[in-house]
Amino acid sequence: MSILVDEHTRLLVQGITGREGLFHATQMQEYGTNIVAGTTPGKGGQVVLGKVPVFDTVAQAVLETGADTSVIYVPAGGAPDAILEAVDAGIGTIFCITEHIPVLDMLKVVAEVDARGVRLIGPNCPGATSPGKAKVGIIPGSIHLPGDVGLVSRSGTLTYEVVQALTDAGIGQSTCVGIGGDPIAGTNFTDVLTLFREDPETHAIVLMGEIGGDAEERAAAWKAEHMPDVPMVAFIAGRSAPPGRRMGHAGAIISGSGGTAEAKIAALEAAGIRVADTPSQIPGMLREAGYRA
Amino acid sequence: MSILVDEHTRLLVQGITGREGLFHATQMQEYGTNIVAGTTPGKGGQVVLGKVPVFDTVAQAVLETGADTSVIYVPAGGAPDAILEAVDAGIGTIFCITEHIPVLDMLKVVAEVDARGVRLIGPNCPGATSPGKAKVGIIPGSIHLPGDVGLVSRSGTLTYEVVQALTDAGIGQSTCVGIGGDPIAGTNFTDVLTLFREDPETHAIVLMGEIGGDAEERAAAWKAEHMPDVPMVAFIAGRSAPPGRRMGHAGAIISGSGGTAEAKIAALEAAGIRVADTPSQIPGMLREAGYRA
Amino acid sequence: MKLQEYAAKELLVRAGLPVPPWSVADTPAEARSQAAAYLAAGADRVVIKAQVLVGGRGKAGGVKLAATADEAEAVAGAILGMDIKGITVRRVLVAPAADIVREYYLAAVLDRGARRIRIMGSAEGGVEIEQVAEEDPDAIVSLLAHPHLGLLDHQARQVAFAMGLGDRWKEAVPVIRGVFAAAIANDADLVEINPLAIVRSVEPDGTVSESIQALDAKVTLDDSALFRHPDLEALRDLSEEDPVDVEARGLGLSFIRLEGSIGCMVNGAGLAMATMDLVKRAGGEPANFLDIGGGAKADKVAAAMRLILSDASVQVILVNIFGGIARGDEVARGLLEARSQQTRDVPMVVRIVGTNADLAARILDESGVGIEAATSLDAAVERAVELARAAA
Amino acid sequence: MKLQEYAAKELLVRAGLPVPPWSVADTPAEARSQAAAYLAAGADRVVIKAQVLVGGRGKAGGVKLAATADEAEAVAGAILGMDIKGITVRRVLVAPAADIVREYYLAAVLDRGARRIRIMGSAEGGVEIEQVAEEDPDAIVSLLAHPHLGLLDHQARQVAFAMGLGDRWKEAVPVIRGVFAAAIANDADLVEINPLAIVRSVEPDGTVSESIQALDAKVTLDDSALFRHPDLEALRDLSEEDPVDVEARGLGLSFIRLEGSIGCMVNGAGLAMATMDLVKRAGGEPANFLDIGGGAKADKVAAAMRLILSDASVQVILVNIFGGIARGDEVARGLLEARSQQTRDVPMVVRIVGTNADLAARILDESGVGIEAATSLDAAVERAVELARAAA
Repeated sequence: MSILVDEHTRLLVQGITGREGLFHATQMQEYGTNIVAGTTPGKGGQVVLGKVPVFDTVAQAVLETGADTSVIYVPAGGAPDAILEAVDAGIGTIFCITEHIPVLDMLKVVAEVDARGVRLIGPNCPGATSPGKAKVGIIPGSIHLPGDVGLVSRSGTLTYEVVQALTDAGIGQSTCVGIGGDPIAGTNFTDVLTLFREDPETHAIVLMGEIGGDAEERAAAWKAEHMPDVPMVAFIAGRSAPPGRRMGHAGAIISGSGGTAEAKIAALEAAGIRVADTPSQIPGMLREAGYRA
Repeated sequence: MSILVDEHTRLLVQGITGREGLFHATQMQEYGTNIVAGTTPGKGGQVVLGKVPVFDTVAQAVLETGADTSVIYVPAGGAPDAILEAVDAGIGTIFCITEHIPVLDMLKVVAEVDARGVRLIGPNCPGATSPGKAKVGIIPGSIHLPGDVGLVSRSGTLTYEVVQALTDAGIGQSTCVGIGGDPIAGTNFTDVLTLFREDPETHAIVLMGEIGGDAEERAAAWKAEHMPDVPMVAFIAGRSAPPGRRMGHAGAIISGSGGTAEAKIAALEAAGIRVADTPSQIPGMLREAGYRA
Repeated sequence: MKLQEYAAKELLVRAGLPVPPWSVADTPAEARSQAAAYLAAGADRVVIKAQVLVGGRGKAGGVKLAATADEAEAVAGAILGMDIKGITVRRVLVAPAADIVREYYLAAVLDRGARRIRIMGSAEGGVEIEQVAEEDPDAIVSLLAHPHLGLLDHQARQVAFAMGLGDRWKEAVPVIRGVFAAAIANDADLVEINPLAIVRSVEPDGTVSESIQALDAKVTLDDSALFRHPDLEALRDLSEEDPVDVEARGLGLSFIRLEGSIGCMVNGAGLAMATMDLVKRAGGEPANFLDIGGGAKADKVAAAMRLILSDASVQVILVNIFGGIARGDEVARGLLEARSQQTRDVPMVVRIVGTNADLAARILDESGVGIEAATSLDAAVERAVELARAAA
Repeated sequence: MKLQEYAAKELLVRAGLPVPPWSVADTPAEARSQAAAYLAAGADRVVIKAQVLVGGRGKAGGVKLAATADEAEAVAGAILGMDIKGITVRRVLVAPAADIVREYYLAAVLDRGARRIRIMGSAEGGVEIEQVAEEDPDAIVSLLAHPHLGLLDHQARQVAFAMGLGDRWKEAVPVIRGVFAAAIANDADLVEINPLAIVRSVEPDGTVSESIQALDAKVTLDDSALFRHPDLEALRDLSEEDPVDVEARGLGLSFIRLEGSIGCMVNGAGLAMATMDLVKRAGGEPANFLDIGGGAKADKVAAAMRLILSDASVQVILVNIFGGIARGDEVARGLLEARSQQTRDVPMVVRIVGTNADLAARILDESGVGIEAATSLDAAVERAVELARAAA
């Protein structure tokens, strides 16, 4: 098994005829992901990637192809509506890759997404890969190895770094999930940990956090309570960040006493989770935490 | 038993220091209703009706008195907010007596009320009385007789007319509920029938409908399916209304083919429900339908 | 409150919707000069449309084309004063006739069951939507706007594509959103454009272009929300209303004049309708619907009584009050006040029960005025019908 | 984007909030004339406040009172040019000093955990709210606005009463709603008024009145939403920003200048922070934070490189690219372009993995330019630190 995406995923790509959408749709299809449809208003009736039908609306795409998961490559101005379009059409799991969506727009979107019981990952996230089964988003497929370590991260390329480190060490992954670094996101660390706990094929966890907010602290507390025996290693980016300066992600602001790397590391260690100093330490620390591939 | 209100009700009166609020609060208290608090912003700290504390906010009132039900006598401009204030404060059952609330305001309010799992009766409704236990709203207390007939009505004074007819005929009521005649209401006929079905002390039903909308038709179908054996009599006001003219209630518009008295009567009779020509026929028809007090 | 087409179009324009020019004429001469202007500006023909708040004016001969100013004047003369379903036409709309390529239907309407605003669109425009709904329901696309977020962009796109406007969806989407926006901005229960049309126009230089235009409009406003749109009250067409209705509205009474001889004064709309139903069942004809409302005071009752009596065909008055918020004694005092000012001797049957009914009975009794009292609704109705028959 | 006090106050005024008059001075002479005007208009004293985007300016001596124009000029002269936590004061705000009866705290702030806008109020104003939260948490009232319906009237009343503004709640409610409205209207993550104060004023005729006034303001805008507020970009205070930061923003790069000697160019904010962390851990000091973003093209990479090199203290450049959306070959080409224009000889350690990393390696290899390649992040960091040490 795995979480969020797998070989049964019927993927819809929203914005499939755009530059980003088409490039990544190609990559996903090459990885073996089952892309059943794409949408771009006004381009309905086209076929891309050899066999993928394009629809004007998500409702039509779902009706005709049974798509159950969508990934969004729509510019920030249209992305909130694209998420809601997927919700209204009955999509159950939505990945929003788009970055720079205004926070106030996301407040409304997540309220609606939650009310409708839909899973949204992102926005501003790299997506998720269940190695050997499906990849949805923009994580390079080549760095993965199938296995039983679940990875969840707020970052993009830092995720790749760690996946590569795991794969190089011969440690495979069940699913790697990038939840995105925006201040308002559909899915947080705890949500993903909850999914991993239910997955019988995930036997260890790697969590990649960063400064800002308190999602890592909450995840640490939840892990200690709900899955105390699962080996877990974490990493927090931003130890060297000067207080009060933004580091690209809106999420990475240190405000007041909370949200510092020190506070997060302390909370994780208090929950019995080892925190690596460098990504390259993670495979070794996983084994020290009791993980056996 | 009874539905919605009874001797355990801890009632809050919103707008208790206003002319209408104070008049009806007095009537309710005299009937024996347990009024635990009132609210009027800026009048916090006062005491009315001998012992009822007034608060500035519903949140304070609930915190200090444990009110679980509220009745609203706030003018139309402030009534939507008053409903939401009760919802936010954790009130479980809200009666809104206020009339002339704009429809668009109510669309937002009912969406929120539903999302929060709160019961709203009204707006523009006369309230509910469980004879001998409690009365909430504006229905005159003197016309009731405790018993086992449940009454639900879209009208105000027409409700009183029928209650009086039942009482005069020696037929007592478990609970009489006026759901209000506005186009958008918190609770519809079917909702109240569902409550009556769960009430072991309600053994027969009287439903007072009127022209406009299709709530009576839906209630008829529901009754036929879910409580076929319960004696029930209905009345539809507006048989003589000329098509296309409003008759006071915004609800009483005949639009197109639907919503006419004929269509409603046909639907009720098709569901095995007898429809009275006059309010005074109702007690006799209840007995003919198998009701025994 | 229903708006005339010309007022409805004004609201569409305010919401940014494309509506061809129009003007309103109260006389054939006005219609003539307006038509002349449109024809001079390049219109092939003009359309003259009766402004009445009932459906089916086209079939009734209330919509005609004219190719010249003379013809426009003649057509307007024929339509003005025409009776359409009991309404006298007092005003016509004049507009250049559109060169219609295709007709569509588009509306935003309050869905009471769903408790949302519903957007409906169809490629089958220009006919009654009820007929389309019956004959070809699949030809209608219909969806519910979000109660908080409104009509979302993707919903507007979905409607546009389903209406068959896919090849001009970027033009259609603002129109669809505009119809919803017009409903929200004006607290309307209904904003209907039928037909919405693709219209062909030829520029002076011979260029032919096509665009979406709203050629007709129906708008119904929520009366309870008029207080926050004081400007919309000015769009009400008083010319079509009974002056008595206008006066009643001023008094805060809900009053509708009907054809019969039994004046009815009741508190509560449901009880008022039921009272009228009983009158009819007993063989009488109600002269009006009148709900005096909840907390009616004596002066309001007296004013209501004067309204009823202003109708010469009223032969008897039936008062049915079930006191709740309304108090019987207040009503009784109002009746006596009205009676004292009454110039015409009309018998009155009064039934007052509920709050302060005893006091009311005493007041009426002690007055010595010949008011017949009844305790049951059935008896009151029966007596009123009997008196009306006697007077006829 | 953080706004200076004077810009934040401008947004409050636009939202209808009561703010006493103020002006902005860049020189002591300007401050003098502004102060003179306020004093002439009846102010007892004026307050001169350093305009800097860091907290604690009061304790640092950046806020002073003056009773005369001379004194105002002297005080402004002392504050202008002052260094407050590394920021040079280039501008002061001048305002009549308020006669404060009582101070409160009021803010609308994005609550990331709750995913709502939170309204916070307190009768303990004028001090840091974090201190109140720690010492007397019950003194803070805090509630979440509805994501769709916004801050409801009853919520504003609840805040007003809980803040102890019950006896003037009708005045306080619009202020509380206004703070929320200002956050929504401007896409602000934070709108903070501290202190909000009841201020006493004396009219020329001797009448004393009290009213609620916003005496200070902090506003932080959502950078992702600036595109829909083009007017707000004008409120940005460029004088306080590093010109390099300004240039980076123009290029769409996320860049922050720091104190060290190792220039960092990384794709992705998380990886960029992690790279800096590793540099520091290895004993080096990063000279900057730089995220070149997802789809960075060669010309953007070259521009980023020029930015890094514009800092004379940079002794070595560390490039760490994990290709995903970004393609290694594009980055490599950008590096070569930058190298070709480079006037200063700074060693470069480059690690490119992921999408098109092979191609990137070949491009760099074939270029013959002395760029050190590294395959592991740890090795790259170690080498960069080593080179920086050698250069020091």
